[in-house]
Amino acid sequence: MAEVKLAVRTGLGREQPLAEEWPGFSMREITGLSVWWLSVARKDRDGLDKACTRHLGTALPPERRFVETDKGMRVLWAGDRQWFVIGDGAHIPAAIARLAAVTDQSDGWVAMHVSGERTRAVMERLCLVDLDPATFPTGTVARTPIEGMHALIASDDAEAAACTILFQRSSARSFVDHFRHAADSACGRD
Amino acid sequence: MRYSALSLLVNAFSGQKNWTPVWREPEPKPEYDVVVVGGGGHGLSTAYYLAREFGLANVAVVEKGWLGSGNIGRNTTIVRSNYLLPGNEPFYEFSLKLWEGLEQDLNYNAMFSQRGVLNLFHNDAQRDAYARRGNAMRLEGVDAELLDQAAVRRLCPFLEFNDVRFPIQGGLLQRRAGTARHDAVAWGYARGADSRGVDLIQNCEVTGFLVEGGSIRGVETTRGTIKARKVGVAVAGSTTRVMDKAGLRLPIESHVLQAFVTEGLKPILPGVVSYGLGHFYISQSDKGGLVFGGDIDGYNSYAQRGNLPMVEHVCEIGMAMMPMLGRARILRSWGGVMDMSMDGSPIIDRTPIDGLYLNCGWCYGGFKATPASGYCFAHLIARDQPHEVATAYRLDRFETGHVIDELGHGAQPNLH
Amino acid sequence: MRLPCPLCGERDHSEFVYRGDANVVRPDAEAPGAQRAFHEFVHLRANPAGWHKEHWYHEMGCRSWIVVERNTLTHEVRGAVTAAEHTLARRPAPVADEGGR
Amino acid sequence: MSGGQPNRLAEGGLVQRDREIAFHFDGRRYHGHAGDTLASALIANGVRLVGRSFKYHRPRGVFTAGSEEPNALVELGRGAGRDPNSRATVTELHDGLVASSQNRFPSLGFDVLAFNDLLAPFLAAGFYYKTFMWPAAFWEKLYEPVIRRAAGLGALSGKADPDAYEKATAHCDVLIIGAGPAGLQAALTAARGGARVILADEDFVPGGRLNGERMEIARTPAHEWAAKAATELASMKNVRLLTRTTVFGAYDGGTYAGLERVADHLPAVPPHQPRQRLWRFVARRAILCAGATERPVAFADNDRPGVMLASAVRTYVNRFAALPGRSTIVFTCNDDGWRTAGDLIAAGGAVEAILDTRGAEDIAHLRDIAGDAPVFTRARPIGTAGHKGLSAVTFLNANDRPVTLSADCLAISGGWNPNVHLTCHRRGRPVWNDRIAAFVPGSDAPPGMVVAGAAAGAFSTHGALAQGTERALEVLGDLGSKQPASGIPDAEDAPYAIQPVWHITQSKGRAWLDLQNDVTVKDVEVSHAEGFRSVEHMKRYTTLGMATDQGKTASVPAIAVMANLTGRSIAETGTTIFRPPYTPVAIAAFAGGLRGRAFRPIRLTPAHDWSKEQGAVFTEAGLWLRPQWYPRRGEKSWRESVDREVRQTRRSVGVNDVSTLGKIDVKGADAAAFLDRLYTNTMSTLTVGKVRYGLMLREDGFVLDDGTVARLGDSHYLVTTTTANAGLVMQHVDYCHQVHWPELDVHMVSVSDQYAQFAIAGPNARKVLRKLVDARFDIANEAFPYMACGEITVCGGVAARLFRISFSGELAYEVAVPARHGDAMIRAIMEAGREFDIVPYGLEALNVMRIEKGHPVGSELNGQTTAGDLGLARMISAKKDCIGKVMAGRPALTDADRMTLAGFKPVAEGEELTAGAHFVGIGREAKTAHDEGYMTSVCFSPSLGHFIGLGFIRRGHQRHGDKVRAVDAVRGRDIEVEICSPHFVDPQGERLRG
Repeated sequence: MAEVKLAVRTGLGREQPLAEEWPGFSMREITGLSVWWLSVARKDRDGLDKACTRHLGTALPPERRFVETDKGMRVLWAGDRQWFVIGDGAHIPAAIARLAAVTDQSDGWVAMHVSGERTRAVMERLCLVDLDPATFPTGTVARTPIEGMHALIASDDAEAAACTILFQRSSARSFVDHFRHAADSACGRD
Repeated sequence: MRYSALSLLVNAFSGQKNWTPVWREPEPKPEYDVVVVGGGGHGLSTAYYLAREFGLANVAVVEKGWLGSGNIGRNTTIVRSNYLLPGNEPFYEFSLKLWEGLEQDLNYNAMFSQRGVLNLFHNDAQRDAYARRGNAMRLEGVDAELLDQAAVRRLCPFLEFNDVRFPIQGGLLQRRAGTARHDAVAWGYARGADSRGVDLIQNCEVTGFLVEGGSIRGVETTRGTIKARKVGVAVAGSTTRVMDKAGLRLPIESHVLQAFVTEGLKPILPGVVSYGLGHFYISQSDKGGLVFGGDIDGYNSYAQRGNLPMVEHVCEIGMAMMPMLGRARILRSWGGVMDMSMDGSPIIDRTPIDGLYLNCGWCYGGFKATPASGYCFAHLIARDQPHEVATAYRLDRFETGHVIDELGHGAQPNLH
Repeated sequence: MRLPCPLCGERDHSEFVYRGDANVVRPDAEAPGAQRAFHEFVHLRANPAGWHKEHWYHEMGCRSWIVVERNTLTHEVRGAVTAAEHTLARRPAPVADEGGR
Repeated sequence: MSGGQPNRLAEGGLVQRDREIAFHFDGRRYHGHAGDTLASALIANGVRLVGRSFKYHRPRGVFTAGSEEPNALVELGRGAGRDPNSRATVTELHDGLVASSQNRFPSLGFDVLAFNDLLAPFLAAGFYYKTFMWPAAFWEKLYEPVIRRAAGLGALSGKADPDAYEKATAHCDVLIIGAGPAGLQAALTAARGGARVILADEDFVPGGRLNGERMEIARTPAHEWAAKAATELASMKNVRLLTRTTVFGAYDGGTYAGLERVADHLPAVPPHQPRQRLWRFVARRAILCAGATERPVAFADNDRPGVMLASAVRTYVNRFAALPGRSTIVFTCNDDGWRTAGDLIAAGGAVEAILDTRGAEDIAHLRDIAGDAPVFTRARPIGTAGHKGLSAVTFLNANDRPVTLSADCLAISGGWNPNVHLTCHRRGRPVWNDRIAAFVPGSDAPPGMVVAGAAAGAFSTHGALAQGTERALEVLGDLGSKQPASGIPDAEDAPYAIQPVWHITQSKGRAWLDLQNDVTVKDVEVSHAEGFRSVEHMKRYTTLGMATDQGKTASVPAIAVMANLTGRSIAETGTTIFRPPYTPVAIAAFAGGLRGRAFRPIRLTPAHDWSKEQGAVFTEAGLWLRPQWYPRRGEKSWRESVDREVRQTRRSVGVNDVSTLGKIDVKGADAAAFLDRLYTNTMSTLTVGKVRYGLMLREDGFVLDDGTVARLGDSHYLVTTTTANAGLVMQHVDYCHQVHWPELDVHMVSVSDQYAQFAIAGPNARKVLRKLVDARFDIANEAFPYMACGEITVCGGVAARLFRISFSGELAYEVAVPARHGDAMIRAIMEAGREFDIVPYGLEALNVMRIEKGHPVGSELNGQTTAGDLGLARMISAKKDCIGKVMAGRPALTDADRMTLAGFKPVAEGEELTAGAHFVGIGREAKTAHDEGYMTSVCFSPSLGHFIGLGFIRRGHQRHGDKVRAVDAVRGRDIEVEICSPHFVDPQGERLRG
């Protein structure tokens, strides 16, 4: 059989990652991320914590928090005894895979980085959660809807209002469209 | 006093001196043949038909607030008989026929106007589901037309056909359906019942039932004990609060349904229009306000008020259907307490307590059912036999499985 | 209306989906009179005008089912626990080892 | 007076005299200034007649200076941007503003419908309930059309709203509603305490009453104090000051709804900006500083243009330097009304007289305010003159003798009503306060809300400033914030002296209560006479308080009149229910940006762009877009395309994008046990590498959904659901696990978006697939039989999954690759299939093939059918319980007479079938009693050359070969059909196993 390499499309169905700018706000698609979903039974929770400390250099983050691992990956709380492990080519060590249900979600979720001093003005047009640094400090994670679509918002730098947002691939274009309208309104367009 | 143009003339020249009270305000008598609990639309129509059709005038209606203070006082006033299932359609068509003669029967203008109800559909599967419903109506001798997009466009040019997420493909039209002035229905029935000797007793809340040997003997109220051989409960959203006192656990959840009216506008909506991929229905009252509503808020509530997300949800659907609505301003929003049953259809039946009858489970459809509900409940109370069009509305149907589930959403009240 | 998701913190109720009374427990299908018990479990409701323990699903958040204690007259909310915790807490017998079938 | 504006005072007011603004009213061009409202500009230009009342079309003039205005309702703008029923009193003047009066024909000056006023004796309250009943048909044909044409005030344009709208959510510690003295002081105090504050006010200039009064705060003019306070607040990081923003609703949990009029004051909406923004304020605490609304007194002909509220007259003078009348009479029953006389005199206006209902001893301390204007005590107006504008007022003096004075403006003060609305939006009730003769907030205001200033009945400026500070300090204490130093600036603290007067009984003519709906004291008397005595009955019977102003100036006087008639106190009579919104809000504002195509998100499969390139015709399937068919050039009907797709798939090979089906990954030691409890059939016996078709019931025993379960590993399953029910099933499985069996070690997550999945079906399916699956995987029938599954690699090492499942009935595989490769995969499949003339087939062709095979889909799984109805009763395992099994055994669900799934074919050659038809016996009357079932799905079968259908009919599975009629009355069809097996093509399923 002739080698037919299968080309890759980003979460937004493009060849190149999306990157758009407004005065005071920028939105950049992050590609090439591996996204693993972990879920653990109550009885294995402590065991998994230990395994993560040993193999990822960090214990599992508590509710509403995320942590960076020693290999540049990020572990984000995502639900009752559930986490996302994301990073460039992140892989899940076998010791962890034995204790938890591990499912590849790299293609199901799209990641986007938003930043700029007008970010909170843009986000307040889209999201119900309070992103003020006092209530949403760096390291916080929130799963909440944006215009009826699932989203996971991680606060990379609360003061600079920089966030990483995970959202679902099939509705990614609608998701980004709403960000464009909100940014047009909050920042105007040059 | 009989109402007519003449009566208006007489009063015009006498400085409105000759109008007499529309109903008396009697003290409750110690005993009646029948006590009807609930002075809303269904309670009042029951009393009216007991007196007019079944010769029982020694009747009292006990109402905890003022007459018509419940859902009849606040609803989107739609009247239709476009139901799918054989358990429902005969009943609602019987109701529509009663509506058609109501003004003359009550000598009270409830402004029932048959300007049509159009249910829109947006894809082939939905078209066929509406065809199934339209054909069920035709089998019951009821008018039903399946319109294609061109016909819908002619009837309602103001609908959005171009910049749409879910294109409008057609609609199911019932021309004989329409709207009515809700308060006037309550007052008309109250006047009709009162003039036939029925005692309408306001500010009289039922606090308990008198039961001896498994049979009803009367009710305890905030204005004393009232004895009766038969008691009919028609209190809609308060059904559980009242029937708890008879020790009955029911397949009912009380939910808040919001409705909205805009500022008065010149005529622009011919009849009632409803959206197909989102619960939204709208019509224009004779005073010019656009009256509309959508889903219940979706959680148990007796608060008679709803929350903001559902206001947004309903208006989003309204704008998707008719973006010309945009600049019409909501003047007032209100919430009623709906007695949502587990299959979305009502209950008109006996109860385990002899002589105690139950009328509830009206979900969204209580207003249109007012005449037939009263007639059938009166029939059941008077003859201890269900009326032929209401035989399916049994209380035990949930245990036997003879559920009447129009939408097929199962035992989940907030999905009906 | 704000619901205190035990995991996510307080959120607008539009993030949740309501199911209903959380006091009803799925009966044992093998026990005698199961059909009557299931009828009561599926259909009959206390439907109180006052405090009510009810199931909500944080569908647009952490996807946990929770049991909220809310007043159906005033819509006041005074607490919530995860449905799993609520169910496990009500189990009479000590909970067998997690792996037990 | 300045040049073109006859009633504009030469100096004073807060308008910007250097910025002149041209505008049009009813076609005439006028000039105003920036800082004017349309109402103040009209007054400055001497325009008094601005509208017509709803029922009698009586002439109406500007009555107030705020959002409580009942009369000055105009249509703004033209075309699709037209805004009916806009209040001139809160419409900010801007360049090129075009306004026209409403509800009059042919013109405002000459309105033929004013004829109704002559018929008034016949049109008393509730007249329409007593007539228009004969003949019945006339109602829709004659009476109602006339009534409807006369009804309503303004008109919608009928065109789509051209403007954009937006929503936003803002969280804060303290939401302060109203930026008058109380609000500004509360905001300053709270902000200095470090709280996160939002201060919202409906006006375009903060200050509230301060901008309309002539007084000082801390020895500076009140409006300057307000401006300075607002500037300080705007500069504070923890404060957000929102003008032109009405907080119109108080909802649960400290959520408040606000409407910001972002661009209504601009000639055009700036690019990318919304016209209006709906705010969701989430506040830990709220301080209501909404002020109060002045009320009139009812007496004969008190509704002429030129009759205004006293506070409004002085607001037009002080704030807008616009003189409502050349000679003004002030009529009051309280001290506050005298301020209007004082301000008029100070501005050089003429005060004809001051009429006070009280005795000389009550007003002695006010005498010098009047200057040389005559003062009449015990004065009671009994009539006015002037058809389209006030010309004279007649009143009884202290000796009960009528006196007539000419005047073109009558400023009335019946006292003040605190704006309690938001305290009652959660069904709270206001309570009557006899001392100030007004309803004040009750104790049941929403939790977390406190009230300060006039809204709480503290009518002096000092009272407002003091309460603003106190409430803010209380709230800071509640929130645990620090208590800042909080001096209260000094301001007037005049006592509120009032002897309330509701209706001058000596006046004989019609005394107006609701100026917009034309409700008089006589109507309330008729309502009482007919038994409509509760305020709720009175409101509905007379329509009092049901107009666009919701009775803000009319309700309390009306309640007082009814109380007097019934002999009960005002407190006992009580108010009607206060409901959101406080002032009307456009429907478009509630919808925000979710309009047009953005009404709901669009879900696209990874191969969407490719399908679009092929010219696919799409349809909505839930939120997904799915290709229905792939038309080719020259094909004239969709049937041509669909028949081709079916024939070519059945003859050679076709590919279909099935990515939209729900996919749930299930892992865990108890996964198998859990699936046994969800599905009717046993899943725990499934071996690794095998797939099984499964049926899921609801707990009430009816079918919820069907799909497949594939076992990919020891404790790893993949569940598929129908596209429509994916969300519902995910919710259901989470419910069953977390609520029923939390002890089970099972973990579910949706992977619907993780994979692109394609069905490759047809005799050549394996040959095409062979070219894609990497060599080391054997996909021959023996190694990979029907209902097999496995993890493989394709196209040189790309991880994928393969399933031997077939919905089309053909030899078929479904291959799933990570979504990033979806687009490339469909192109590779098409390339590999070129030699076999592969066709993409859409939903329509899939539907044809599944009907030919007799597979149920949504139209059969419609929530009203049981496993038995679908002919799948045998799938309910006897050995174990599952969700719904017990209730599936209920008598009605196991009744032999139920409608069951069957196939149908037309008896007559070439006849078409339609879905939605009902089955009725041949020769029997088509009526409900003879209704035996209904057709659910139909198609033309290219394989059989005629129409076929699926449907439910009583005892269908026992009546193959019988003939019945399919009656489709709404389509005018009644044809004979033959009942047959639903499995039309390859009933034994040989192709599947080929």
